[in-house]
Amino acid sequence: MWNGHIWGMKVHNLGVILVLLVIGSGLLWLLARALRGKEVDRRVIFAFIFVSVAAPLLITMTFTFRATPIVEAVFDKIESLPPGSHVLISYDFDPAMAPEVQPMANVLTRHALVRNHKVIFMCLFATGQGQLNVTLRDVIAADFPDKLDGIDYVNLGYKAGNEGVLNVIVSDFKKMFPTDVNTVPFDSIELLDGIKSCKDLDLVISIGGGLPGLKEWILFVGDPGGVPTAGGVAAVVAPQLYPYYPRQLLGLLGGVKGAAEYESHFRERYPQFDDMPTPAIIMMGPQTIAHIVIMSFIVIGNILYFRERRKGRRV
Amino acid sequence: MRREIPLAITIFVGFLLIFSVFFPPVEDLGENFSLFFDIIAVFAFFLGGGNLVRIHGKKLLKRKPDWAFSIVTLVGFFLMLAAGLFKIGNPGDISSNVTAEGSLFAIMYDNIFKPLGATMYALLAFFVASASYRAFRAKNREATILLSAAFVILLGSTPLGALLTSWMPDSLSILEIPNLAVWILSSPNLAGQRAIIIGIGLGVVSMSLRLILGVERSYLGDEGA
Amino acid sequence: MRYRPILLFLLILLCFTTALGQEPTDETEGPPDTVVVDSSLLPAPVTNLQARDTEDDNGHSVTLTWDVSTDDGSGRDDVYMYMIYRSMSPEGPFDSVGVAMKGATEHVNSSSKDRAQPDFMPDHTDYYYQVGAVTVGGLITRSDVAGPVQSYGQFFNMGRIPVFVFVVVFCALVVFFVASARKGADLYVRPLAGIEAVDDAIGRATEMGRPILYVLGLGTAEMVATIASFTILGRVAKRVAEYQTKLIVPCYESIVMAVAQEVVKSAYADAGRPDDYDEDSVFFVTSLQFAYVAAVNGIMLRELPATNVYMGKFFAESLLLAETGSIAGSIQIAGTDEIAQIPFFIVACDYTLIGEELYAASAYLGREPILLGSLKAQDLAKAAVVIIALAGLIATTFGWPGFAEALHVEN
Amino acid sequence: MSRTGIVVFLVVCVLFVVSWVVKAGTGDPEGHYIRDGFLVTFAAFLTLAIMSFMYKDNPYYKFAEHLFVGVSAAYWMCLAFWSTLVGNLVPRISERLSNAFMVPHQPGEYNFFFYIPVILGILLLMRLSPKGGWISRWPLAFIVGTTAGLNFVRYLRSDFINQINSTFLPLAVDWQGFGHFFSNLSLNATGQFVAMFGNCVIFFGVLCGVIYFFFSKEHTGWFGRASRVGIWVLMITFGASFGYTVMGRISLLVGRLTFLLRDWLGIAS
Repeated sequence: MWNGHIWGMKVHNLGVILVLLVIGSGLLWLLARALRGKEVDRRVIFAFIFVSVAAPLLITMTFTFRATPIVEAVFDKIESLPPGSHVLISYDFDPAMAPEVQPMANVLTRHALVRNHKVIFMCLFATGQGQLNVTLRDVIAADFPDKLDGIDYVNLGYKAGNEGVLNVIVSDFKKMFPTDVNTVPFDSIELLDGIKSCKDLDLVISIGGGLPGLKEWILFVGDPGGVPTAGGVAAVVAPQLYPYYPRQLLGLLGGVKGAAEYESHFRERYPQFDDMPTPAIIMMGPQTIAHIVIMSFIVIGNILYFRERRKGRRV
Repeated sequence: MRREIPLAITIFVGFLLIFSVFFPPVEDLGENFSLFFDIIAVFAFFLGGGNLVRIHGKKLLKRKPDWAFSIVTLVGFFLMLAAGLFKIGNPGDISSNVTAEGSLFAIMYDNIFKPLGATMYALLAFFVASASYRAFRAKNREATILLSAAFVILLGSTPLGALLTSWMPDSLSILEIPNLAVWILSSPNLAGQRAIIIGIGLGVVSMSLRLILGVERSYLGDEGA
Repeated sequence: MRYRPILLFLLILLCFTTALGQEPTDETEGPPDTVVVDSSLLPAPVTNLQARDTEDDNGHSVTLTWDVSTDDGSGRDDVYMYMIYRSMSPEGPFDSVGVAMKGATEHVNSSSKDRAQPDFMPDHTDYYYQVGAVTVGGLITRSDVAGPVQSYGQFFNMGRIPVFVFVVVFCALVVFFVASARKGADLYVRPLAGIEAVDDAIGRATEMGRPILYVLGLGTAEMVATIASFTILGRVAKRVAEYQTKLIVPCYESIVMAVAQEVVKSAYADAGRPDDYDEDSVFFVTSLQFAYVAAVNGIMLRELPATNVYMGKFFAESLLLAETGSIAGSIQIAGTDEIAQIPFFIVACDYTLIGEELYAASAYLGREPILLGSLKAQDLAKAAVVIIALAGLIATTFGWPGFAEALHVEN
Repeated sequence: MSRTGIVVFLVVCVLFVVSWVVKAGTGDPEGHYIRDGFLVTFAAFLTLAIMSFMYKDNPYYKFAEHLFVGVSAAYWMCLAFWSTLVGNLVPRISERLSNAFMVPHQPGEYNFFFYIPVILGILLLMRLSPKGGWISRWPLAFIVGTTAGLNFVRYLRSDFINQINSTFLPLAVDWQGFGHFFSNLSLNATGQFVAMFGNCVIFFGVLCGVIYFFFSKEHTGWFGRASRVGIWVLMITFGASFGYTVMGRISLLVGRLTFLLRDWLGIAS
């Protein structure tokens, strides 16, 4: 990033101030219009959102995060399992959801591998395979070049059938996955020795946000098989999963905020990963600005509404 | 006969699967039938694909409005189909993964599919904003409750929320906005979710029973009951 | 106390000799150095090993229980897992059939039920089990042999009795109410604003001369929400046929498309206008969420439907559809059982059926005694929820855990 | 096409070519730099084409939309073919076919059952013939019957019984005097009042919410009041979900803009 000095002031800060100034004055202008009872065109709102998300990306703004208990529960579970435990991570999302949940998948994989767990990857979304390759490339190939396919991790790939797949693997893995994604037969994969069904796993993590997702993992695997289940989901479905916590669901990463908390926590505990990519933490900058803009819009909308109602009463 | 046989199939299979839950000798039926589904669904793809080609072919031949764009659809469809079925450009042999890197299929996935899907999804950010502006208005008590809950949660997910109420003493920490947001998510939100889940659970059970008993026949094309 | 492990080892060796007969050393598998290793490093074996048939299953499975090794969690604390061995005779040879984690006291050894599979385990056949405690250093001490034990299937899964009771009670309720409805008892059903709005909306479309867009959502044909939506589609199509308005039904799934075609076709026939049915009005778009949305959004802005009806399973696309619909100036009626999407429909649409209301709509429209009877049974089950919850509340508050346990459902 | 339409089209074409050339020029000279330059440019073009929908419907959006529909429809067909037909069906019904597709054959004594879905699948295709359409309802009946049977018990068990079970929360707490009770209004376990209040809200919230969903009783009197409280609880739920979701939606836009600004234009870090 360009980071020079102008009039003794750091351009970085000047940029921040400039952005805030533009957005702030724009909102004031809208407020003034609202007080005069003028509605705003939809495209103006769109423009505001565009600016408030794009600007913080150009001028990086970051905040630090403290892990909430529900996120910490996942971290502590991975931390407390003895090395060599079998952890299954299922990629139940597509590229469209990726910006929100891929950081979770990456940091969870990194955590599981640094603890020397054996990681089993699979996907319930056909398009999850592409996302899985991202993790294999960005996390395993980049930071754990000594980890071997088939010994330290295995990629079982995608099977169609949504919860039908879960219904089968809860009692028999091989039936659904006769081979891994590279057509290595199930029985000759060293890592899967002694793994017959999901019941033999020490932890199941589903990363997703659609259907099938974490909820299906709980209903079809966690609950009937008694397997500890955790997950990371898009913010939109997170409130839906609270009913399962903590009885049926061990812990949960909800949206980018959950991911950012996990990244912060992980980096604190493992300083050797201090310079690892933290997409979720970076993403929280635009979040903050955009949230404020949206809240302002709610306020402005209501001012307009009350003005109109008063006018209506007077007539 | 045209009506009775499908109904008989539904009734028979439905009861069989209910029993399979309680009687271990037939407990595997559920998983096997799930496998069957996928296989049937693959055959259905022919129906869908055929319909798509027919609709767009017709549009093209009759020169209906926007017919030129139907060419785009058809070319995209057949190109992707060929790339996938024949594994064009796939570095491996026939047993390799269809989405293997380097194949035409993967290239089209990464450069057409991915940007289009992700952008379409990203439009939601704009629509969330326009919906909050347009529809979050305190018209009545219900709307006001909805609006306030949303507002507190929004505030709670920004550092602003913490800033606004940081002056609160520790003993009143529940009233700090981030905590209040968590409380709303974990208490009243939980209650609402649970009420809906219980209702939906019962609704599904009841609808399933209606299907198994052959009263609900809309899926067979019978209107109404 | 340094001699205790050695004594223990001798004791174990004694056990092995008794259990395994003539050649104890030959039976001990694993790395050969375990035999000649410093005996003081061997872990204590598990004790009290018992094997029995696994309950509530279809056989081919044996459950083992034991008390953990004294070197697991206490003592030297170097046991990190247990190996499970199985044999068809008490003398062996024993094969490894699974592992259990440190601290575990139970293992279910379930094998294939399929004769053609290599790990097939026949029922009603004697088996013998051993559990080996494994240290971090790879040393194994095996326990006494447990057995003989036979696996066999049960006819009924006792762990699911609470569910079974619910199933029976619920079925009985439905049958009872259906019978009483048939006898002519009047069953009240609360009006649903969303459903009542449908008729007005169709009238509006006719007046404006604009089409009606019906979206069945992303569900597959067997999903309850989609099935409920078919019923509502039937009703809408019938009205549309009567008013001679245009209907557009873009489908997300092939089977859903096939069914929707049948539904609309027979609705036109019922309305007495089979010839007006346009087979291109129900068509397949694509089975990818956002491609589907892109296409439907395009249809909305090009055809400008007077009314959009969204009924079925919806995911992230709910708001994309509903906001685009509002740009196009359409009246919008929605209904879904996908909890995460209800808020968006509530905010952006004119009428919304919340969760269960969508299913009830089909009973409401059908108005047949059996449908209404099932609705009544559903309500009674809800009343039961209220009562059980109150009872459970009292029980938990006064600390009687028995109540919640009675309702607990195993696997 | 109008005059502005042509001008815009020409501008888009020029920008496309410029981007292609620049991207190819800055690409890895060892690799497929011409192809990669084109692909990145094309992806960016599609991204912008979809975004242009925010302004109004236009030919670029139409192009992206139609392309998306065609490509995605085929995508699913291919995946289903390879993963389900070749992956799950072929190994179970034919050794020769398994060898042809190079997938491990899975013999089993119950494999003949796998002809059932094949037959049902073929019956489904009977729709295409004008006379045999009615047979296509059989597989449908099979699918619906199976799901209804599975759902019937599953929902009763997981969504219904287990959810009620989790509602049993102790309303009372260990009484340690008034001072202690109110002293700590915090979210953690020491805040007794908060814990108890939360449990009360959950309990009565669920109760009133369930009452709102009563269909066969008129919502009047105390029943009506409870149902009204129920709808308020539902509104809080919906508001909370909405508010919470905003975060996810913004992230998606961040992801897309990152692509445009960093991967395509190369101006953000």
